[in-house]
Amino acid sequence: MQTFPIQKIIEHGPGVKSFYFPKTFDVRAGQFVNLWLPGVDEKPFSVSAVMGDWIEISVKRYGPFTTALMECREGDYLGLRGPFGRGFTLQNNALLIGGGIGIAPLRLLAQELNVRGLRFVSLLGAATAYEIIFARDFQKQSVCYFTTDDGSMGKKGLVTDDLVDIIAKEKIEYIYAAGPEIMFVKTKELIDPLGLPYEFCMERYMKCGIGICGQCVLDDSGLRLCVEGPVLNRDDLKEVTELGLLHRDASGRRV
Amino acid sequence: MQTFPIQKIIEHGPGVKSFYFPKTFDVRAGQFVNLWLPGVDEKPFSVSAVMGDWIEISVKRYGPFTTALMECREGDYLGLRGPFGRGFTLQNNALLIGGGIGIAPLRLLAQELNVRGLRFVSLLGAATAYEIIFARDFQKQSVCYFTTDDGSMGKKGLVTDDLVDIIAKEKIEYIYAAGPEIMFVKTKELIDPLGLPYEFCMERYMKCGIGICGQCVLDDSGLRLCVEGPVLNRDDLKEVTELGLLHRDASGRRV
Amino acid sequence: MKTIHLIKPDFLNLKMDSPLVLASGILGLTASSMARVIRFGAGAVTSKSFNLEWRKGHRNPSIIPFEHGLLNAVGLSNPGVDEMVKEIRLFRQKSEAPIFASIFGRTIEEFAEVAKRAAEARPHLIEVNVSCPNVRSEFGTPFGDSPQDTAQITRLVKKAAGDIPVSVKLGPHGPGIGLMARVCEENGADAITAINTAGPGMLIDIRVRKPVLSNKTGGISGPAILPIAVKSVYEVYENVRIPIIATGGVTHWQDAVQMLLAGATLIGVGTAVYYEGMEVFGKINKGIEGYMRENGFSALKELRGLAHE
Amino acid sequence: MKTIHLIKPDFLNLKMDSPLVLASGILGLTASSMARVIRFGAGAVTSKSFNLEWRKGHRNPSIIPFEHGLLNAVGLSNPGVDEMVKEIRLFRQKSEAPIFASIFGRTIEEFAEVAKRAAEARPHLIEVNVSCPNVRSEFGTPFGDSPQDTAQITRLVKKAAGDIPVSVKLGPHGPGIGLMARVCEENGADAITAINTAGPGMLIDIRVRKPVLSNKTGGISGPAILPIAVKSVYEVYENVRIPIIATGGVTHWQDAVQMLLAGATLIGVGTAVYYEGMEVFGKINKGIEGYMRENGFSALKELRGLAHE
Ligand SMILES: Cc1cc2nc3c(=O)[nH]c(=O)nc-3n(C[C@H](O)[C@H](O)[C@H](O)COP(=O)(O)OP(=O)(O)OC[C@H]3O[C@@H](n4cnc5c(N)ncnc54)[C@H](O)[C@@H]3O)c2cc1C
Ligand SMILES: Cc1cc2nc3c(=O)[nH]c(=O)nc-3n(C[C@H](O)[C@H](O)[C@H](O)COP(=O)(O)OP(=O)(O)OC[C@H]3O[C@@H](n4cnc5c(N)ncnc54)[C@H](O)[C@@H]3O)c2cc1C
Ligand SMILES: Cc1cc2nc3c(=O)[nH]c(=O)nc-3n(C[C@H](O)[C@H](O)[C@H](O)COP(=O)(O)O)c2cc1C
Ligand SMILES: Cc1cc2nc3c(=O)[nH]c(=O)nc-3n(C[C@H](O)[C@H](O)[C@H](O)COP(=O)(O)O)c2cc1C
Ligand code: FES
Ligand code: FES
Repeated sequence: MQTFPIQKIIEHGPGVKSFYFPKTFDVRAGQFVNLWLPGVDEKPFSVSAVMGDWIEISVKRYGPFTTALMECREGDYLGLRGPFGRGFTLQNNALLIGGGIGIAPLRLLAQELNVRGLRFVSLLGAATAYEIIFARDFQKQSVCYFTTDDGSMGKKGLVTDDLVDIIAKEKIEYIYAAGPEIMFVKTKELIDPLGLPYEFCMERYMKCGIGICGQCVLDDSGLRLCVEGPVLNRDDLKEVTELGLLHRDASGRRV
Repeated sequence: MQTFPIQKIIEHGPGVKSFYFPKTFDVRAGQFVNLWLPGVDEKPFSVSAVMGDWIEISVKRYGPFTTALMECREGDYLGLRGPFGRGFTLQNNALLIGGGIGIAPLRLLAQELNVRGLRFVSLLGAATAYEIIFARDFQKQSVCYFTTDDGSMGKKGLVTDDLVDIIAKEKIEYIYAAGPEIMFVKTKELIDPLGLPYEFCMERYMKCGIGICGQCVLDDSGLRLCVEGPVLNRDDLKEVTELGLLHRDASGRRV
Repeated sequence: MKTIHLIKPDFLNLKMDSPLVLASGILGLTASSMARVIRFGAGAVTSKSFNLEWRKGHRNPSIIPFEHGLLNAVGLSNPGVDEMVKEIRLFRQKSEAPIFASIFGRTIEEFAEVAKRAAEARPHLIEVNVSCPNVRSEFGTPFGDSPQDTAQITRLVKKAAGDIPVSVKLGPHGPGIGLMARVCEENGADAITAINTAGPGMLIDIRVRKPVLSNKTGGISGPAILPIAVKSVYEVYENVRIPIIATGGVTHWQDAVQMLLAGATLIGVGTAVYYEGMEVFGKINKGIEGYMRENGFSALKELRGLAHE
Repeated sequence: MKTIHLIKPDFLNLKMDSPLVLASGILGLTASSMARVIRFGAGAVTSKSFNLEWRKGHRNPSIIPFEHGLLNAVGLSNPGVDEMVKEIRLFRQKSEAPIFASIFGRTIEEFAEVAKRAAEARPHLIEVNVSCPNVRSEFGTPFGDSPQDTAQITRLVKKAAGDIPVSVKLGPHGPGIGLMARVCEENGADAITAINTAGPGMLIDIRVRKPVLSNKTGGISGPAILPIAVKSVYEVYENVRIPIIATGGVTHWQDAVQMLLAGATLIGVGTAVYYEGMEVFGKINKGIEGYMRENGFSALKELRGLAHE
């Protein structure tokens, strides 16, 4: 375990922040790191951008860990290890579907697609405007569609509402999605009939992050989300029977 | 510890043999390896030559270990680790003084000097003719002077008898010596007044070969023969007060 | 995985294609996970250790790598016997390879109860974890440090397990693993699993100035402990006649061969999955087979304990 | 070695320029050898453990490297108290740095006798090695595994040593190093040295099919045991108020800082000499000093035990 000081913090709005750490390894969009808050816990977070010598991690407050994280100040030392897992492959004419803090890994993906000159369209939804983090950056790089639960930005409603129309209109050939599990289920229902290939960046409770504890293994494939994921493609997901169903908690029970 | 099969054995005469092992590391003249005879013991031996993919080790029977070694056959597996220690530096117009099995490290030194085109003269002595191992190879590479205790080869007498004359006659500028300790004492007495630089390849009881047990450390210098030696030069030896005096046995006692 | 005839072990009449067993606590929570390990070449799998009620275990960080191995203090987190019985049954539907149910208890009586419940799922072996070093603060000294407790647990579990064979998993420290193995054998154990993690150890972060593991200390596994494991297996072999599941630090095929020469019948592989990936099972299988061919061995049992001669 | 003010330890009123102590058994046979270690930056040295009569110890191989540390079964070879008293005296003439005399006995009484004889040479500390794991076949279980024996040895040595302070050197295994440290403190020990080698372990050569060490098993030292040593020091610190000479696996300055944070007053360095050469002492000194400057510490004692807060 290595520890690093927080270089900078950006607050997007109440309970949504980006943290910057020294970059000590190469990382690809979709890969994640484990953040250790001494005395609190250790949890996985996607790298949301690489900016020169820094990496960016973007966090939304949910429970005890992210609440403690919100209280951290610049200069505080946090444990950071990784990068773990496999990232996204890079494809042309893709649609990036992000829900809530799931937008984080898509931000780095957008950077990478952009550098390679690959065309993409962004479809980002959240509860409210400020949760669509770095919306302006997405707008600079791509055609964007926004949705919010409260209508404070883009269309009022769910990110999946106009999905099929956008795919047709924008001549989309590939789908990337990151967000809450229910969004994957919806997305899958809508795009499977279209026969489009896709990659989902998923989340599960994790312990080791290095493929040995078995905590993040998906029924029925036996795939370890921390090693063979967190980005799974259509073929991987064919064997995953637990999508949108029960997950395992720290004890390994389905909850 | 790695073990290797004996590739070949040459018998020079009763109780004097050369053994060939696969070469798995680079080695310089003066460096040594530890040979492990399973069930018996482990002892240090100079590498006496490098021949293509093999290294050669030349041994004279003294006590239990070398007696057991004499019984080994081609194909037997022996432990071999190294190379340990520092080797000889390579100088021009040198005299190689070898006593008994001390000739072994000088053989590799002769190879190395020869490859570099450096001139040297050999002065080799032993109890009897066959103990001057590979005499013909030395003769091919250099002017040679031989002495034996029984007069069976070269002049009858000790290797140091004509040392000063040979140095003058052959315009020697550097001395290398390997052999019994008494030979070093004699040699040092004779050459110190001449102000010639020299390197001696010495022996002490060794345990670890890696510089931690302290068994081979020389009074008063504190030098570890297995790391800073086994080749010591004039400066090193200035601080060594135990030359020709008591050594330490396995317990660390002076005997 | 193609069946390699040479490396079929002879362990309690179980049909196995490889002497390699997935060690307990590694990828052993679900049937899906364990079945995947078999596809990569393991001969059998061991479930995560479970007891009656589910347990969250220790907070993260609970598993951290250091330069020479892993430290873990998972704290015996597990979903409880009900859930695990389901997973074991499911595994038996999915795979023909044997599955070993690893059990523990907070009390001696709980061991027997869990064994009885576990037996319902018909695992091929019940492995009794009396040696977890990571729940000391909660449970006190491991039962495996006491010959009396271990004897009693072995007897009770053996009875509760009925016709299912029982292996007792011992730690490397405590009052002599040779003695403990004898105690287990005398009380009916059909096999010994040696060893659990070593140490325990601690790592302190020098910036934050705190122990990294939430539990502060954790058991050590992986390459650092191989010599301790080899020594333990050697010692157990000198003390009992029942077979040994040799576990601890096995990462390369040469390590596995050391274990066989020390006296192993099966070889547990855990942390190596971190260092070598899932491919580690196939690689070790191939290495053992190559060694056997090169040295003229035609069955694993010919190697067993050779280092004792 | 230039004196670095920042890293002067406060240990039993001894004058030392560095908290690093050469560990027993490493380069500690002669005054010349130990004086050279001081020149490379150690703050004090510990002699090889000695008893009344000289001992040859085990045959070679007695010290073998494996990938993550060393295995050794030197078997307490030593030239005996007469010879070592001479060397300690000689060291005191050569160097102003403190020298610790490491002693052992085959019987409890021998410990006291050796201590008395060793005291004649006026070492700055007598270190009592009750924890060598490599003479088990000869002496049976180490005295350090028994609280009673350790208590008695501590009392007797303390008496025999007169005004010379006494540190008891404990192993990592046995009945709890915290408990053992308390026993030593209660019986008069002035310091605790923790730890001796871990394990023991064994390595088997797969061609020759035999254990490599002539003694078959050997204690493990070096990087592999650092987490065990850190944990032991942390535990001792929680149990006693006397200072700790923290030893085991310290190879880099970061390891030394971990030991200080765990509760060390001095830090033993042994096997690191193999990995990093004699320069290791200077390198660790510099690293600790840099860490202290960077983090605003002005004395070693400010770091001591910080990981406990
Ligand atoms: C590969 C991977 C990448 C991740 N990347 C990020 C990231 O970039 N940014 C980020 O903020 N988080 C990310 N997470 C999630 C993160 O690890 C934490 O689980 C999350 O931040 C909540 O932690 P907590 O301890 O604060 O809350 P918890 O105590 O774990 O949860 C509190 C409550 O919120 C619910 N909850 C927890 N997480 C979510 C969620 N993701 N969506 C909806 N409900 C949830 C829980 O069910 C619980 O009821 C990622 C997770 C994984 C596995
Ligand atoms: C760096 C180094 C390089 C060496 N290289 C070689 C080498 O190339 N070839 C080789 O044969 N040996 C070499 N030796 C010596 C070798 O390690 C053994 O010590 C030696 O072979 C005797 O071992 P033994 O167990 O058979 O006899 P031991 O039981 O050790 O000795 C038996 C008797 O012979 C005496 N004796 C032992 N060694 C010597 C000696 N070298 N000269 C005179 N008397 C001795 C002993 O004092 C004892 O009385 C080297 C030693 C060192 C330290
Ligand atoms: C993360 C982790 C969790 C473990 N959990 C258990 C467990 O639940 N029950 C058990 O008997 N052993 C457990 N162990 C110990 C292993 O089964 C094995 O005995 C030990 O790790 C040594 O083998 P290895 O070096 O191959 O990993 C665990 C080990 C690790 C690394
Ligand atoms: C070759 C060797 C010999 C040792 N001999 C002794 C000894 O005589 N007395 C003793 O108390 N400890 C002895 N030890 C143990 C060390 O003093 C030290 O406690 C241990 O090696 C852990 O520290 P390290 O990892 O820095 O080497 C020896 C260790 C080694 C490697
Ligand atoms: S989190 Fe442990 S296997 Fe994925
Ligand atoms: S033989 Fe051990 S220090 Fe040289």
